[in-house]
Amino acid sequence: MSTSKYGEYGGQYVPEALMPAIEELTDAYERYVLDNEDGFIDEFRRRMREFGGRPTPLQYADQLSERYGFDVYLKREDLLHGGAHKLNNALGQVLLAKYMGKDRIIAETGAGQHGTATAMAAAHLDMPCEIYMGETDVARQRPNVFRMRLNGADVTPVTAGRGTLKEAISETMRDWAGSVEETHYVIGSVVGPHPFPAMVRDFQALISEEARDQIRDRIGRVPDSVVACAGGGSNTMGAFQHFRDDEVDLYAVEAGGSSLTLDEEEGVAPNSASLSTGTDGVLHGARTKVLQDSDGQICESHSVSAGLDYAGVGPELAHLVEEGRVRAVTVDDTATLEAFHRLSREEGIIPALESAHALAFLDRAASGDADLGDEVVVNLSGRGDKDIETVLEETDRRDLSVAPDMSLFEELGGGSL
Amino acid sequence: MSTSKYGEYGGQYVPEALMPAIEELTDAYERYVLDNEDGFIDEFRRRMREFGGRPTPLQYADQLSERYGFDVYLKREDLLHGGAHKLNNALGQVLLAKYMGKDRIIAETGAGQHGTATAMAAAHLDMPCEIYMGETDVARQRPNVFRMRLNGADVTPVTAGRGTLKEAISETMRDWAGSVEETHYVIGSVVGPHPFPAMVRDFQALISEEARDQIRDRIGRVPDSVVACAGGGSNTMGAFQHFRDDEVDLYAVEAGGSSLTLDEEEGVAPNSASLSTGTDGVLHGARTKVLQDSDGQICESHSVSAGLDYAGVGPELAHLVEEGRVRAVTVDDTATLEAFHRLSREEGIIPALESAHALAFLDRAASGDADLGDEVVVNLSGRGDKDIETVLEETDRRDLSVAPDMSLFEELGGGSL
Amino acid sequence: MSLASAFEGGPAFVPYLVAGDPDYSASLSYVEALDDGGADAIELGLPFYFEFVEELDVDASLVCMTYYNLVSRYGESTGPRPFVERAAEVGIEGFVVPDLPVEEAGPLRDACDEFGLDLAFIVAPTTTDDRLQLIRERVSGYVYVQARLGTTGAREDISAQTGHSLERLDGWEIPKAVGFGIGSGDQAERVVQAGADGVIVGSALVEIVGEGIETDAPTTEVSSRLAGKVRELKAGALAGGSSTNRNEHGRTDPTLER
Amino acid sequence: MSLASAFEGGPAFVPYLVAGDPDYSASLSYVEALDDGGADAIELGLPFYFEFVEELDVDASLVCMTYYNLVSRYGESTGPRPFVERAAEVGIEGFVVPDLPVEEAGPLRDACDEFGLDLAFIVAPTTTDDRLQLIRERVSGYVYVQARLGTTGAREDISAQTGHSLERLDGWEIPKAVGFGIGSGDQAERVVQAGADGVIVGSALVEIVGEGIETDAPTTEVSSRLAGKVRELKAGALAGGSSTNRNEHGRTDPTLER
Ligand SMILES: Cc1ncc(COP(=O)(O)O)c(C=O)c1O
Ligand SMILES: Cc1ncc(COP(=O)(O)O)c(C=O)c1O
Repeated sequence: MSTSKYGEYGGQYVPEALMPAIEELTDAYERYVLDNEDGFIDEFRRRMREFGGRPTPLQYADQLSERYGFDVYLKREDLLHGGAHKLNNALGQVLLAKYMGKDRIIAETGAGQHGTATAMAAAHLDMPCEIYMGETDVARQRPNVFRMRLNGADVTPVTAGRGTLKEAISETMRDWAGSVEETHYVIGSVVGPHPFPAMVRDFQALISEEARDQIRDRIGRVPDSVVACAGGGSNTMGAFQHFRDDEVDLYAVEAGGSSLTLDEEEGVAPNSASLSTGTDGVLHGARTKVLQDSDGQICESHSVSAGLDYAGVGPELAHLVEEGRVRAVTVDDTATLEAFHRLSREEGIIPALESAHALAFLDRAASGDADLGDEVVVNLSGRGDKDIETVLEETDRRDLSVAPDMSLFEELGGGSL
Repeated sequence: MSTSKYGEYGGQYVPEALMPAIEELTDAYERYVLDNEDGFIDEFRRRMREFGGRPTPLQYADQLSERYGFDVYLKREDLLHGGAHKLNNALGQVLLAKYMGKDRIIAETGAGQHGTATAMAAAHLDMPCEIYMGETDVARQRPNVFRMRLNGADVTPVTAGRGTLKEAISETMRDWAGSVEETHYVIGSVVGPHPFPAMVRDFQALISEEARDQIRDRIGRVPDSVVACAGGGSNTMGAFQHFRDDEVDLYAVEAGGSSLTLDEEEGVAPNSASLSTGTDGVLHGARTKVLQDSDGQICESHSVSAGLDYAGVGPELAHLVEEGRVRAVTVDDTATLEAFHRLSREEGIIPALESAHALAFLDRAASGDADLGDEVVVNLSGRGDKDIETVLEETDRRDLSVAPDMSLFEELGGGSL
Repeated sequence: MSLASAFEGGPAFVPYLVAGDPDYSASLSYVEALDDGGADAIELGLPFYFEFVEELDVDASLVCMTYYNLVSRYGESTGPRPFVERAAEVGIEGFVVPDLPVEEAGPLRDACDEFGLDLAFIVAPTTTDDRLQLIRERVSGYVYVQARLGTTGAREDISAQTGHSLERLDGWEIPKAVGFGIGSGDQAERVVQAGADGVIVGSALVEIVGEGIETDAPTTEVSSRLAGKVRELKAGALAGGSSTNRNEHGRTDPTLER
Repeated sequence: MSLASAFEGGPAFVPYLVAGDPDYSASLSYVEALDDGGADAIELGLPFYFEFVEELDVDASLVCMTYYNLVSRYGESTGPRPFVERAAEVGIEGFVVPDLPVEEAGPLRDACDEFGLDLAFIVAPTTTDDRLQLIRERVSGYVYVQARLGTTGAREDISAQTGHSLERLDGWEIPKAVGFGIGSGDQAERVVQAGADGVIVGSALVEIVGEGIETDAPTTEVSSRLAGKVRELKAGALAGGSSTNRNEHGRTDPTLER
């Protein structure tokens, strides 16, 4: 039996109509994922290998290691099909839906990363798929919208409210509440009601399962620390899972945005650091750390990285931080941009802005803020092709010595990207 | 000793000033690449594994196999770092330059794929890098320009002529002729004077080395045929190399464009099918098949896919076609777009337009144009993120039943991608 | 005091509106219009301000419908107790918390008991028999019977669905209010005919408020439209009650049972 | 007839222009202007039309400079023979093919021999001793001594570079024409002082044509500017010749040696 609570956190705070689906899913999770019934896990692993491109390499970063004086190893989830760790979860859940006899997939997406991963997995497994996306996001994330459409998914713009992630989640929930019998809702991170946090963690745990073997092959022991960014926390939990019983320091790097101080008046958090600055609450089906005002209204969160821009965090991760097993730290937008440019320029890898948060923390550590030890594994959760436009704009506003000069290309025809 | 001639083709048609560089390179190629001096090949393989993400999977394509009635296996070069097979070559050459004691890298690029791969490899190996690119291309391939800049490469717009690939090549050659002592010119395909065609082939041969092992593990024998698209022919030669001594049919699929008939008047070929429709000539340092008019003027080539849009082809590939070992076939732009949509929608993989040519040929074969046998390996040379804008435009102009309806998203704000 | 008493005068009509939608003072008027129209109880979507309830001048019983996060975050100490205490002070008689399944409801149930408030639960078509049992043990005030799963699809078979749902609650000594997608007097009538003790109407009223925003209608006009709709629905419910032998469907004396 | 004879009257001046640049008739005038200015031989960038040469009215020897693809593609049969045959017909005396290294030059050398034409090769600062030997065996007309590698960088040390390059050709019984980035009469003079038998000037003249296009200058004006430049360069070459003991640098009687 799987447990639905992590200390104070977790649980199943969902509408009554969904409880049977949640119970059915819990049952399926225990049978297929935990007990490998019908060879589910074997097929999952095989498809992640052949379709997804696993195992991803663990790469020694020559330049960063030299710069920081400790050995930096990059777990290259950016090389996964679709360009991020998201596929581990999306493929796992779509495959599970298939084993459960569901014949339709729905998912919400904000920036579009989870939506594209789900659309890819659904196309691969020949399942009809509908993605809900706020209409504001549809307009500003067009390449991802086209990708989903090319993969045969329906993209349904949600017109309510501000037309972003929050409304998209509500609309997906509404769909699910009315279609639970034939539909599976693929949640995008280790959030939501049980069994989602546990299940998504288990799918993402391929990351640390491989990384642990790889680093031991390389240096003959486990690393001193593992560093991963945390939005909802799925790449984080995936990168930590198999190191939890080792003597390894685990760092969850949150988006410090432009400031760590909440604007109570406006109900706005200029960051997405729910582990570091949030308070206990119930969001999207689970008790966890949440960015909220003193009345319990959920705040708008902010980050230069769309994928970290979320007011909650996975309940198990919140618990691990509470327990002291995981350290929650933050880096701000500017440090993140610097780390983005540094990796691009010095290692020839353009990281996702999400992942650049993890990299930025190396810099903070090297300047004395933390002792990461001699051997450090960083989870490079995704590639940054999707972020280039944002990075150019945000770099333009700042004075970053590490950034390349782009002025030449502004003169030469063509406006934006 | 390596041979510089493939039957009638190949050779070293270069300015006198470059001959010593070519001789030095030939020597280095023989020592490092062929004889693994100083462990060059070991380091190359290790870096391709850790940095590049090799081996790439060989994936059974469920939906395509069912559709066509023969087993289709996709060699997933789209999962390589950078999103295409180009890195195999770029990293190999930049590493070789390092072993040769060069301290500067130059390369030409058209659409930007080779330029981005070279910039990544140069950043990874900490080598200064300059990419020449026609100014027209700079304006229309901005995301790739930004990627190169982010990786720390200098991008030098070439203002001569039409400002495209041809002028960029001339300018790179001019640079090289004046800087051979300290500079290595990283050519982007199996073209150019010896030893480039042999060397690039050897770097790309990782593709078939892996694919041959993988397919034998899977089905216990070599496949009946291998299909790859051919521009310059580097992914092609790479995919064929280790199958050349087997009883395996090898298909090089060229860009048929909009028509196979050359417009002598305008000096324009509405295709890039040099193997299928070209004549013998000397281009970029080698004798090979070339799209040219009866006076020997090189024609402008055309293809919906920028990476195949080239008037020549690798001399060894031309020779293999002449000999009958490789069959050269063509598919046109429309069939390519259909194949692009089909793979995106049915397999959850958005292919590069170049690679979509190879996929389109499966369709032609299934309708009786060729007998590929029961077990077919297709080289999926790259991913299609870079092509989405082109595909939308080109799809719009045609009436493709397989394409998704995008009209909804044209209404919702935001003009282009 | 018990919410169940709101169901004593025959089939009850229970409308729903959100406090503060579209603004504080307009919504005060709107909620009062529901009362004028003859609401027996009002489910009030209550973000967080209790002063709204203090200002409100209505006869109907007030039920607070809100997310559990708001309930559990209120005041200095953690848990739902401070919220329930304050709700009791302003005269709220009970709660419906749609994202709080019965399994997680222990702390709120305890606080409600302490302050004498009711805690209604929703029963959905998908609720399993095991869980029905749990709900029966913990519910008070009324049970909210969700008429169907999705809001889309044919609405004609609403009475059949409702009949089926109510059969599963046979013998429960608590009023059964049916809601979800009911929008006309006619539907209200058929639901009551099918055995419901009350009719809950939400989106049909929220839509009227929404139209008011779109057409920029004066508050008084929206209020009178709301009151009209409420009268239609109430009348439907009453008509359903008089045209049917209600005991056939297991209706019992609606007294508080916990 | 041999190209070498163009070098007989003292230091030769060998300008280069492209036939058809910017258009057919203008370039006819321009090439004739080179001749008027006193060119001893003219290197003609010749895309493919021989009728241009037929129309041309010049005294200087004509050398065809073109890419090997054009040479080898001409006419019905493959290989360079038809091109060379036609070139001979219109009075061209020899070839320089910059992308044809001596190793690949067998077929063209044979065709030139058959029709009595010269084939010049380029010697670069990077040319190895082994390859120098090969070139010496196959060259005829003159050897084109490439003065430096890049076109950029300091041009001051051109005579030193040239002196060094010419030393490597000591004893070659063939005129040595130096080119690559020479643009003034002064430079021409110093190159000849350093031992060159001739001076080749290309980009400085192509630039004048280019400026003519940009400023939309009439053909006659560009022609006269070209002729002026040619006179300056020719004068420089001659000055270099008279101010120097040329035999010191190994100059020999420029007769055809193959
Ligand atoms: C590349 C990448 N990394 C990290 C995240 C954050 O999600 P999580 O914290 O669940 O790993 C995202 C979300 O979109 C992402 O795209
Ligand atoms: C993905 C991809 N495939 C194929 C090609 C064609 O090159 P080649 O024929 O050398 O493999 C390119 C060139 O840019 C490419 O980007």
